[in-house]
Amino acid sequence: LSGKLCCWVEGERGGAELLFDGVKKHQVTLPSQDEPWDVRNLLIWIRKNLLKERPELFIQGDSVRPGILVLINDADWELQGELDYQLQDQDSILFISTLHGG
Amino acid sequence: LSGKLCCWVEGERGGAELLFDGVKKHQVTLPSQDEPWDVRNLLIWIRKNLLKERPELFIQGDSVRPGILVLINDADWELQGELDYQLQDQDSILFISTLHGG
Amino acid sequence: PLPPKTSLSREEILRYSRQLVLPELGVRGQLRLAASSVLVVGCGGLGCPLAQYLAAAGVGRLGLVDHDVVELSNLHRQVLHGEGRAGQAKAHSAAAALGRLNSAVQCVPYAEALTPATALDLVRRYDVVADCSDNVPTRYLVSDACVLAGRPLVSASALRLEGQLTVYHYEDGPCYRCVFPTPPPAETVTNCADGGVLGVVPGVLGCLQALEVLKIAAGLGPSYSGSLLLFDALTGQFRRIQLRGRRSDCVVCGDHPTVTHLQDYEAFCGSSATDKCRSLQLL
Amino acid sequence: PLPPKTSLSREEILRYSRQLVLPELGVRGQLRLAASSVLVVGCGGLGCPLAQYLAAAGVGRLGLVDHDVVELSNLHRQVLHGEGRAGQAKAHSAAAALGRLNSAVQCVPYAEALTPATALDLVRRYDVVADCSDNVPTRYLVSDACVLAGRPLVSASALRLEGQLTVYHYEDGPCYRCVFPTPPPAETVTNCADGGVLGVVPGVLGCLQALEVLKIAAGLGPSYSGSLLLFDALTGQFRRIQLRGRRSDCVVCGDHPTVTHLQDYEAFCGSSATDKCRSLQLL
Ligand SMILES: [Zn+2]
Ligand SMILES: [Zn+2]
Repeated sequence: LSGKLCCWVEGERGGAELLFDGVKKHQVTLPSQDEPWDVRNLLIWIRKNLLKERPELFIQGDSVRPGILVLINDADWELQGELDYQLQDQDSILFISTLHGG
Repeated sequence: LSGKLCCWVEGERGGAELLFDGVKKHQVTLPSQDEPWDVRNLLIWIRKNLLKERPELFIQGDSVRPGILVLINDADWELQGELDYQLQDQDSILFISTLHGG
Repeated sequence: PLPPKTSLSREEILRYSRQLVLPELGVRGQLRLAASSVLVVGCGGLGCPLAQYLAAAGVGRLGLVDHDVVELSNLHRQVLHGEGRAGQAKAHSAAAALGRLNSAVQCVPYAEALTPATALDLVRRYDVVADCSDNVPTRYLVSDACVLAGRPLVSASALRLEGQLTVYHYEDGPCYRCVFPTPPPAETVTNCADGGVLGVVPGVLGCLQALEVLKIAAGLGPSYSGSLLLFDALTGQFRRIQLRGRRSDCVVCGDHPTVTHLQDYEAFCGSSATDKCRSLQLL
Repeated sequence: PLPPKTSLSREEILRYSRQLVLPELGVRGQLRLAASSVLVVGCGGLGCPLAQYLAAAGVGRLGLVDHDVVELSNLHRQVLHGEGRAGQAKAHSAAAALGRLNSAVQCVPYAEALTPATALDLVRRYDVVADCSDNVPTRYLVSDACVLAGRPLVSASALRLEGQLTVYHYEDGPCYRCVFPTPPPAETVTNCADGGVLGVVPGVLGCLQALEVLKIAAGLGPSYSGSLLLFDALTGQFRRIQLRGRRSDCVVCGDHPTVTHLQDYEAFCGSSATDKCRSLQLL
């Protein structure tokens, strides 16, 4: 059994923030559970607890939809195991939607 | 008697850096001394150990010359006691020369 | 200051549609921009991009102050002036270029130096002031005039590969003298002619300065009152540092000011506001 | 690419004197700029300030690609075009404005869309590419063409009050596909027409993009290869984040590429590169 975890879930302004009920930075307390918390579990938790509407703009399958970058402590999640990354206390998870306008 | 202290002394590129022998960020170990290290002492130490030439471009009297901002851990030293601020281990001291060009 | 504006024409709605749709600005913000006036002190490397984006955004009136004429060596950074303008007053050259971009903006050129005799009167005629000047006496003059006239001042500077940006005298924030009570020794000041500057560095800073002006004029409030943005173009790093607040003992914006009229800033600083031959030093 | 340049004329020395004096650039850097060519994909909100500062700095040749014509609603951010240019091709309008600023720069307007049939040939004729486009298919097209032609790509974007900047395919850095292997669902993409944009936001980003191009062209190297700069204009905050490196399994720049020719990017992305009526979504 793994203890409670505190994390920061952040969507940048104008993008994922809007999906997270208009709040830019959420302090999130994840409950104890049998297996360690990884990003895969966190996305399920976010879908259930933070996404107020239109989850398809954020989630696709068990991952984030294409075009959203995931940053764990300001570095690309691809450097850190993506869905399998095990969350540490006080980790910051930032979701950035790519802009295409010019 | 106060123990050894490690500090970061930084001059921003193009400005104070040039006076500090062209190195942007110096890790500085201050020796033990009877009284606590404050910024007043640090400036004397910098004058003796870092300023290779033309100290008058940096020091005026016992303080920095007008036009140089002193930042202690990225905040204006005026908020922290200026010359009387007592240095803590791992403090960062940044010297910024104001630009006037347009 | 201009009279308030209460509605947008069909053409204005079309022209500004891409920013009207922003909830942070909207029609209310656009009406505020159209009723606002900005004094641009210096039509050089900072003033050119700043005035360009203020005019494009639909600010009502722009005052353009510069005593200098366009030279070929300006054009690597002073992008409003073309080769064909060489020898013309920068204030007039800038006004002509801005008129081509947005004829609805009133551009008022002042082809003269800002002086202690004229500054206060001029500053009082505008809502926000942008310091795009290139010398220390003018920076003290502009700041004191803004304090005495009660106007916010958005200040930027650039040299070599670096830039700085801050906002003075906005609400309870510090003025230039709060942060720099004593002018630097004249021999420690480097200008762009001597130290050089990569043209796009004032480009970046002038755009950021325009953004702060637009946010103040539209009622959104600035981001850099009481803090200073540092930009290092070689590394691409931005750094924000916390400045002191307003000083209650400031000689001009403090509780008991002793500077109640504009002074002789060239004497105060020991250097000239218009002379191009200032001495070169390390910093 | 242009032939190497070995010396500066007296006029060039005068004109660029303020940047020649920078030890980081110097005569050597200026000669490199003069011998370099840059392809600007899109002459809109990003392309205007970018091309302006590249021309001012003395880049030898600028290719200007845009299939669109100037409209009144562009002018709040597309500052190279004046009111008098409405209805003209943006590529031609930009070339005319840049010619007034620096007649020594060769401006080559391409008043057409970049297509899979033309892109590779065009990219090969330039040393550095700046992606100033406004849609997803073009961003994949430009990136693939840069990888196949072996050119570095400086990419910026802006929407509402936000901007992003990065450098792709520079030395061992990632390409666009390394970071975004799959295009976003078309219904999640917002364009400037629908989402709006404050004009000075692409101004800031276009200047920063020009700086990265200039550093690459002058041999100083970019600051944002493998990292992404985020800008929030409302708070004035800049934030730099670390991107992944080049992916060895990338379909275009990886060790065993499967994309060896340009494709149909509109089909790949499920959206049009030129249609202005894309659907509006939250993100
Ligand atoms: Zn004050
Ligand atoms: Zn790749």
